[in-house]
Amino acid sequence: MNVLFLLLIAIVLLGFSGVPGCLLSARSAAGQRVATALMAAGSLLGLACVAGILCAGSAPSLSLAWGFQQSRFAVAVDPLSAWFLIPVFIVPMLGSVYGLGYWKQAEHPANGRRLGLFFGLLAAAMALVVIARDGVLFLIAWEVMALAAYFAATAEDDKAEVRRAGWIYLIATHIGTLFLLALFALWRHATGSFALEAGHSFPAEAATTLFVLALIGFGFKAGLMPLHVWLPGAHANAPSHVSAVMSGVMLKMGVYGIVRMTALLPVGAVWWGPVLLAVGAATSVAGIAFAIGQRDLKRLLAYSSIENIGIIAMGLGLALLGREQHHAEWVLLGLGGALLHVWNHSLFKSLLFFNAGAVIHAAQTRDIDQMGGLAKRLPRVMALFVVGAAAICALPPLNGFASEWLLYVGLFRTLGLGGEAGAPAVALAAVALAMTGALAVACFVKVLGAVFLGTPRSEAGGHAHEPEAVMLMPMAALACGCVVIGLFPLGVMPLVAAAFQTWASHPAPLSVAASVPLKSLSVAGLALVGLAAALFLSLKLILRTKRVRQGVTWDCGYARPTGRMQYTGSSLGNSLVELTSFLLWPKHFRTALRGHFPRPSAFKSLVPDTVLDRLVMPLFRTTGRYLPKLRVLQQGQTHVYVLYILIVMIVLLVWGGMGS
Amino acid sequence: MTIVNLILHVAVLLLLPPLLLGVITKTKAWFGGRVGAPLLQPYYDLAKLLRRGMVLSTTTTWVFRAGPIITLATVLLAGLLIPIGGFNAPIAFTGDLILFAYLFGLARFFTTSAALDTGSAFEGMGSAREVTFACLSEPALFFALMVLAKVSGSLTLTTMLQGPTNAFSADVAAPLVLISIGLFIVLLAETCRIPVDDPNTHLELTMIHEAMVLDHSGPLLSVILYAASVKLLVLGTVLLHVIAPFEFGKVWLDWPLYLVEILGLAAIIGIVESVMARLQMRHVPYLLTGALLFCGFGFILLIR
Amino acid sequence: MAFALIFLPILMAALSAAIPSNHLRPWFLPVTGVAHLALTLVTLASPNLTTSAAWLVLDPLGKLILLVVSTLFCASSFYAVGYLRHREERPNRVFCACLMVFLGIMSLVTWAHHLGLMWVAIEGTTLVTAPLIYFNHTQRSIEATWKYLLVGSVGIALALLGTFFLAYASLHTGLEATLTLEGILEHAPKLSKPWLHASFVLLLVGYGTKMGLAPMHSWKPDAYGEAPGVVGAMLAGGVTSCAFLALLRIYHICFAAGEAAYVSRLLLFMGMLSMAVASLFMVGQRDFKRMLAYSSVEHMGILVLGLGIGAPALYGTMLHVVTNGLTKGVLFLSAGNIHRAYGSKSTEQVCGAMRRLPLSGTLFLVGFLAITGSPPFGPFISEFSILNGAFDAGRFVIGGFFLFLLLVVFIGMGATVLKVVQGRASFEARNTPYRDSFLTAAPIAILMLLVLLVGLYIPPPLTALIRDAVLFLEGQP
Amino acid sequence: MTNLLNTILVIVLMLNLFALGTSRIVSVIRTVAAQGALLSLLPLLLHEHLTLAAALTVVPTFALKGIIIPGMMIHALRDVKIKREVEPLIGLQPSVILGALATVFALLFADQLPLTDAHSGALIVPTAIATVLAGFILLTTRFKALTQVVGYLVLENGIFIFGMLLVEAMPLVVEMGVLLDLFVGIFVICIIVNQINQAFASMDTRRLVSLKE
Repeated sequence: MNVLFLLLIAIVLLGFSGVPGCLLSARSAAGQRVATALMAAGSLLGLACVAGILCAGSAPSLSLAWGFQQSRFAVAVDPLSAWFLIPVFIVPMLGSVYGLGYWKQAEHPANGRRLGLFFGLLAAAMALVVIARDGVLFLIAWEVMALAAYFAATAEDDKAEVRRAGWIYLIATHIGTLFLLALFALWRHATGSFALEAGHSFPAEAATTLFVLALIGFGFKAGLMPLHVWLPGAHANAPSHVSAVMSGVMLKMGVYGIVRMTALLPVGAVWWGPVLLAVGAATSVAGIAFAIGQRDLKRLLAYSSIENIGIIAMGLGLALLGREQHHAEWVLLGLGGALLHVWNHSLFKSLLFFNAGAVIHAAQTRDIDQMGGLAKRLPRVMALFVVGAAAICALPPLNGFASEWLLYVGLFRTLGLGGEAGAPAVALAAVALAMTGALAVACFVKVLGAVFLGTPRSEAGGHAHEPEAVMLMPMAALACGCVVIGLFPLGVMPLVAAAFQTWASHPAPLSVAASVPLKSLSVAGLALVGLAAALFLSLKLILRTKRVRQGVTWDCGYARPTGRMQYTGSSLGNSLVELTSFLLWPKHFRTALRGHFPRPSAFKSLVPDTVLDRLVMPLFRTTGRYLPKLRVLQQGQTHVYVLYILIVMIVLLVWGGMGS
Repeated sequence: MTIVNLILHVAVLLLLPPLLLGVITKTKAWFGGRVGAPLLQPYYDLAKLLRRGMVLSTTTTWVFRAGPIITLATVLLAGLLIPIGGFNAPIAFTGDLILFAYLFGLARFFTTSAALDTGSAFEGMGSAREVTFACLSEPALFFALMVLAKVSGSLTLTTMLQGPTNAFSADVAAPLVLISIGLFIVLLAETCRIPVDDPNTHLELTMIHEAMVLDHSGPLLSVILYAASVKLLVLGTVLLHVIAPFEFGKVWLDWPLYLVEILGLAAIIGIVESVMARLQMRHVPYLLTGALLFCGFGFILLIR
Repeated sequence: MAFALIFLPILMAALSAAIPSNHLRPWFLPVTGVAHLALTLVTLASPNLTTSAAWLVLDPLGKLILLVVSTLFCASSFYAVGYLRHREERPNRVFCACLMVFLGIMSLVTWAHHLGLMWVAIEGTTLVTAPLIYFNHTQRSIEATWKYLLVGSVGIALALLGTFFLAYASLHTGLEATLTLEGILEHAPKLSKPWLHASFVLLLVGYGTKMGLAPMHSWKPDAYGEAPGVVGAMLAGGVTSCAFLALLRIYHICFAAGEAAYVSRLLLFMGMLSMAVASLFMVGQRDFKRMLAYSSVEHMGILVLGLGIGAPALYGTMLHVVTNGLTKGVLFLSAGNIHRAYGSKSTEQVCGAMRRLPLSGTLFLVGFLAITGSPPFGPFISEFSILNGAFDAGRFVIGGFFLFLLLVVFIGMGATVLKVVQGRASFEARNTPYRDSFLTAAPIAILMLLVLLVGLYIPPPLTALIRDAVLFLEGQP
Repeated sequence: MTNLLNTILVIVLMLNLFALGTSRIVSVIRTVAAQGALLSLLPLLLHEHLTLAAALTVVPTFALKGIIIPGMMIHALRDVKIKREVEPLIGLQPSVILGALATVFALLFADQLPLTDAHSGALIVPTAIATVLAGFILLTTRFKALTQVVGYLVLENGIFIFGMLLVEAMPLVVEMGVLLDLFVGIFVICIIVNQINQAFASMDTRRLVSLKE
């Protein structure tokens, strides 16, 4: 019995998890429970299969004939696939559990069943994408994934903004798909079949074309700048557990595509790596800069996803460069950092979106500047959020730091230490990474402070309440993941080595552990934790004998402080927004103060997406305005229509020529 | 021998820092023509604060208390990562320089959060400035680290900092000079000294660090002050390794040498503080950008 | 067998015209449809039934088109019963009769191996469909019918002239003039080139008018827009396929005459032009039935383009005839339901169809995704094969342009479709009497399932049929 | 024989121009009727010896083109108020000139197409093309539904002329098919024309522009 059949069964379970619900009434919670149970069953089965495959160290594959020319139903699981399968099975499962509390069927009779259906379909399609080894199968799985995500994200399609965001997403993903059509058609043209197997040799320009097509086609899904236009809106307007899956896993499918194609293509031109590095660096810095400017909590998280994708892209770029210049260590560290960051991001970004869901549920708004003081109401959520935020800022000793650390070391290696050859210019990426880190800290301090700390800025925040257990448990699980990977990154390195072998098509000459002392990193991390704990205890001891009084915050003698006097998130980020205004082009709305007794004045600032709102949208609007001018060609005059026939006949006769 | 060094290292790291503050204030007083507080005044202050009780704002949560603690923990760990005097750091491994840099990030994260926890607008301003300026000083620091790594051919702080024996060979001298200027500015910014920030003023609107700790009192405040001084020592030591890489290789000579150097650095800082005025807040980014450029040029110069 | 397939519907038409009951008459349609489909399948299954007379031969191409037409009619006939239920107030004698005669004539087209006979049949389709378009007897429907007839007749007249040219092309080379396919193919290489070229242009323009290639497509949006959904489905899936079959015949002859290069140049031009014009007119289209008409123009363009690319793309083109026909059925029938429910076909009034008509609305949306070539639906496979063909033929620019136009179409069509299906229906729209019934929804769902099936797994018999058709075109039966 | 044939064909060309030149709808119809009647005699000239087949072709053609269809049109015209084609898209003179140009073009174009010896020298092909073009001109420059139908009729006449080249070689069935088809086509169109007339109380196709982009 091939383990792949089990895996396919698991995928089918995921895919059909929402179906029973559709047969039940619109308000029965049973359907949702069944869906979650099926998701859990499928995911656990899938994880078991992956674990089995990894332990056996085998790479099972399966190939059946089906209806299309030069195409087979071919699936396989190699370490790369396994690596990406694991988040695919974990996050959606947690998401559906979270959904039990967040999107109760009884409260959403209009779209609950539909959401459940497409949520499962999305998970299944992503799993299929990762194991597909045939162009057509891949495309089918890919598009099912994209469409399922669309329908899940536009669950509330009675809201105009949701429709708009969904439409932009749909266009973007379709453009991506068309590029992939070209990609696989060319692949077939070059290799003679749709089978996605390595070891073909291409003419240089063919390989380059394929690489560029893959970069653009998958870049749209992954959200590389400037192809990210769909991302913020879609993530902001989707239900939070859908956003979590989209951001945590679906973006990684784009990454997977790039990884897979680069693995399939032979060692390419020298500029591939640097290009990817540059794009990644730009994406990460710009992404986080935009994130700081946002007021919408989920838009902010979406932009930070773009940033993380940029970091992953840097890792891949380094790996490509290393492969091209035969520096196994660069490949190892770049690829390892990128892959590990794929996992890490799916952990902490899902965690953060779950948090955001709980917060929005409590505060009834997505506007950060309306929140505040939620720490008192949602202490557990806040604690989990701190973990997620610290992790996404790559702060030690959490998982984000582990992956970025690998990447840093890899980038520093390109300096060419100890006389070995290097590409020092590449190391500049490390500086971009550092800047990203600093900006990320600013960004998430802003969120933490404006959302959870201080005092409530609005009524709704006043009587928010802690979410129920089904919503907290998934968050807790993800937070544990962040901590464990952060403290013991060495544990996952064997998988990285295996993935390296698949990608570079030769075993890793040296293990990651040999290349970088991950053990010492764990030691340092534990030391830090120990130190902090010790200090905490000693402070407790000291304070036990002291008397601790409660009082109002010192406000420089101001008599009656109110919540609205606090520093808002926007003002917190403002100085940075101004610093990067050449990139962000923030919009300010202020009413000037006039006279001795000026009327009440207001100030508002927002950061629109430069690419979407200043480039793409105007372009679409203009074309939309001028294309209809062609309608004059069809004014309903029959004789004009007949004239067209005459003209085209004469043109064809003359242009075609008599050829006698 | 290493045991002795280890003990000395920890002892210096734990005990010396407040003295630096003392030296700085003494220098400033001397410039101001005053007698000034005794050199050991900071120790007395810390002791006094530890004995006091404290006031907690009703709006605060555990984050408020976690801020100082974690800051102290991080700077102490950072202190264990760098070599003090001529001796290896207690914790040294390839890539520890990145951990070193990110420990300050962690500290920043919690300090600023703790400040925001009070819900006071002034502390908000303080945090905003802190995180903003860090976005410029962090890349500068990384440029400097890259230069050191390239020069020393190692990714371990110990080797990197003790490395530049050939520091005065022509091809690396210029970069090292440039980054040491940059590092000095970063040092001033990170430890909130004039011209970036003034640790003595209490005009909230114009401050960075002091604005963030307005509400901390008693033991917590003492932790904060102590942590700040440790940070000063750590960064100062790094700077010293770059600008004055002298060593005799003998314990009984190198430790005193180090003490002289670090106190001298403190004195220099004191002088700077005395002769300069604090910059306008909106000019600080230019200064830090300058630091960034110094370090950047140093790097470019090195790899060209 | 030919006579059975051709005259059974006509006979049924006569019967249905005979009986008085406006309520029972529609049931003749499904009966005819099922019987015809059954006969068709029998014919396809048994090779010895494919020759009924010298001029009536069912070759693989004919089989393919016959299958599409018969399937589509069978599904539409059940839908028609449901539709006419809602239109009890209108006498439907002419409607039912014409619909069935229409089926008979289309069968004749697929069987005809004599170009003259085929031409007569296609002209016949024009005439019997006129009353169908005129079903509503409104001023708009008169206008649509008038344009359909006049433009169509002019086109068909040119086709006749082209046919004569072709005959003369054989006559000129001293052979006896013939219009039987075998006769011409036999001497194809000897045909006089100038006459052949001229006749090809005339036939391309003539039958292109029936297919609705731009810029001869002008009647299409009017006719499709005003005709009942079921008629639109039969026009877009049936007539166009028949006209395309006619074009295939000519292509076949020119291919055999070694004129492939000349032919493909014109075909590529017309295909690109049609796709471009269609996509431009789709952008910002408010009337969703007219939008479907333009989508039909676009897909005729794709077919012609595939033909123009030549041998590598023929498989995809043949497959696309099937997938396009079926998907168009889904779209027009569901659009008909939505039109009925809202009493309007403008996106200003129509929105929230997925809530108002869960079945029809969803099917309309899915149909849109299918027709724009999203996996895993049938049209994706066919369009993708055409793209592969283009690349194999070394026409990379054409391939890229093809993809770009597909994108424009997707954007233009999607904007309209999403306006229709998403959102909340207005109060009065929610209170119109129309509801999805089994008869008006099930046939669409079945067609949709077929489209999906073709996308996921093409049944071997179909593959074989298409392969035969391709081989037949390439002249190696 | 060929001379007689050519004379007839020249007359046909003249009739085209006349049809283009006159404004009274009735006279246009009459002109086309005459043209049709004249054409229906062609088979007799083309066949060396008069066959039954040829006769069979002639009679219905004459009936259709000469009598029935014009009759229907005049019948349709009877209950319309307007009697003349008010301002065509381009004036009468220009359309005549256009017709002349079309004839020239036809002559030039016909040279591209090689003829069998049997037909060489005959003006059949140019006349056919010229007539087709004349039909197109009528269709594109006139606004009255009826006039456009007449244009269509002229178009068909042109095709019929070309059919003469094949009349002996081709099986009769096609000819019959053509005529039948032409008859039915015009028949249906006339019905619609009547409908238009009732619905719009006019035959001006410029009123039929409610369906457009």
